[in-house]
Amino acid sequence: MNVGESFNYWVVMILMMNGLYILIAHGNLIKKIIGLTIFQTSVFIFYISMAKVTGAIAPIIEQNTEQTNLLYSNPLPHVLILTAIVVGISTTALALALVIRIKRAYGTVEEDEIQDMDAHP
Amino acid sequence: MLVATLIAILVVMLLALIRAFAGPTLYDRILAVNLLGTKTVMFIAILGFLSGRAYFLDIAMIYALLNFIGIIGLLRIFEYREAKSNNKGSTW
Amino acid sequence: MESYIHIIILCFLLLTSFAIVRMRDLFSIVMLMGVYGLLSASFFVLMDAVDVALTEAAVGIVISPLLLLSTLAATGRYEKKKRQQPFLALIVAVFTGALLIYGTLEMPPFGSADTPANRHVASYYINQSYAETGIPNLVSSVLASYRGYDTLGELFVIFTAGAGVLALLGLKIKSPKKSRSTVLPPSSMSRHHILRIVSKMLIPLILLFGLYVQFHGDFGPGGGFQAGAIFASGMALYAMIFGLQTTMRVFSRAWLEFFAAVGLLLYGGTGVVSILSGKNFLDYSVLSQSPTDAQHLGILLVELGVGITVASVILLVFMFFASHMTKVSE
Amino acid sequence: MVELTYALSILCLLVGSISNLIAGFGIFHFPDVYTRMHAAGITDSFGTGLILIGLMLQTGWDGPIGKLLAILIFTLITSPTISYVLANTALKEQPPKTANTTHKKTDES
Repeated sequence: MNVGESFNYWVVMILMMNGLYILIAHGNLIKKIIGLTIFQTSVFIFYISMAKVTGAIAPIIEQNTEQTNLLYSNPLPHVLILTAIVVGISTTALALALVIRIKRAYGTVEEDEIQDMDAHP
Repeated sequence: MLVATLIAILVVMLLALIRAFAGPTLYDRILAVNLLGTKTVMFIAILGFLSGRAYFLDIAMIYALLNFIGIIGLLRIFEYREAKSNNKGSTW
Repeated sequence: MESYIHIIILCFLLLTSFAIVRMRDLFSIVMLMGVYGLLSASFFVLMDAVDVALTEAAVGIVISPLLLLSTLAATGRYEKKKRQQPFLALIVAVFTGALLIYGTLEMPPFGSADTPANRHVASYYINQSYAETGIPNLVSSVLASYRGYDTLGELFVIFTAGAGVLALLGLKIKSPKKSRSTVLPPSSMSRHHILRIVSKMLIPLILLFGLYVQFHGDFGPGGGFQAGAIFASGMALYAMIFGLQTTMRVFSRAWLEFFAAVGLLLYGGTGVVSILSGKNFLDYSVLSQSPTDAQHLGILLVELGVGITVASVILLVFMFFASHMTKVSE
Repeated sequence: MVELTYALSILCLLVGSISNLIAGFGIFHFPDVYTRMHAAGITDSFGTGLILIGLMLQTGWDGPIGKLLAILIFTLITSPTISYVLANTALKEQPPKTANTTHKKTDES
């Protein structure tokens, strides 16, 4: 089995699990958001990897060329991920705004301290 | 020759990446990130050259500019931190 | 040789992500997030996704680290050590990862042309859309024409997220002084004269490049999302060097809120025009006599709407985070 | 003439690659921030410039020479500026290390 055939997918899965690990194991809310961002980016890499066709060029039609039968990569995942990146940063900004509010209300951004405060008000 | 240059740039990127991980100070890291940024610009320019697609150069150009903004942003926050520790406050 | 470069970049990405897991200094982690954005953008270039690479560059290198850093200024730099060792999390992550990797064994090999993802609608786009819309950049035409509803929905999400940030951080950004002659308090970056002059030279170029990406997006890599993100990055540089107050003389909060709505209304309005002319929502064929001209005009308007909304929402969010930092320091 | 240009571009690329490698080695090997900055700052601008000039020589006049020139100018402006601001900021927080001082434990956890 050729390693190059699914190396991308393995890397995506490992990145995703790194994100998941940060999300579960770390108590700091900002670190959790960073974990979420890593998770998100791994999904982007997954989609873009699926769109790649070996020997193809970017999906911009070449007008002044004599070559026919140019191969183009699949444009649809590019469209989906293009919008997903900007939506991702907006939702990250929303999450960070929530963290700032939590800091203002509780004085900390560590998960277990917040839970302690909720348990013993 | 272009491929050899590409390999040299990838090696430099690896070295800069190691420096960015190792630190030890924040300034080392910023220096490494900056080097990595300029090397990425080179990398993409040469890559566009190898594949003969001129629009890669558009991307390389915007990377050069965005890299500058990113580094200035990092440094700006340090200045802010410093101003805060001097209790002077800071104005944006 | 060329088919192995992306493997090297992916290995760099893996190294970066492991370093991020290990570190506790959040400032360094944010810096590595910038590296992560840069490397994933390079990977997108290698995968021929040039439009995605432009967006990821602006968002991953500039905007995401800036927002994270402004939050860090409010919340503190170091992560505290957890009391117990998170073995359970490690087991969960390794187990899930093993299952997912087992799943990838059934995936079609990387780069093959006849996978399910590449067979259905994509071949239609590649073969037909240039004849139907006359726009060489397939990503632009699919984004704004074939999947116009989808993009409208995404734009609503961005707008709503911006409104949410405004609601959560409901501070007043201090409005600039009325009289022009008032000497503004200098930003602490302003003592670097070299930096000021270089930025004065570069900022117009960045904004110009943003406009180029916006309007050249039909023919080369570009479009509304990329242009919005690049434009907002340029203005963020201006705010960092010359101070938030000075920036708000150019783009005040009210104007930015107005523009965020205007972009969305431009997009929706294009759809309403086509309804009023008796066609479906966002059917551009009513805009002109010849079908390709109509598609051109429709895509131009829609991309413009996207660009305006994205730029103003990102800039607004950035300004709120920045002014929050100022408030904390007082 | 064409061969001369080609040979010149090969030379530029070669020297550029070597100076890039020197920058990488310097940033990897040198002991503190200022020496690293010294290694990276000079060779970085030099190597980048040479590689871009080598690429320009290979494209010729009908290639995308304007864009390469723009990248060259941007890099030559931004890279020294960043070095300057970085050194300036670092100098205020942490004095340079000399041969006799021991390296203080810096702001790392």
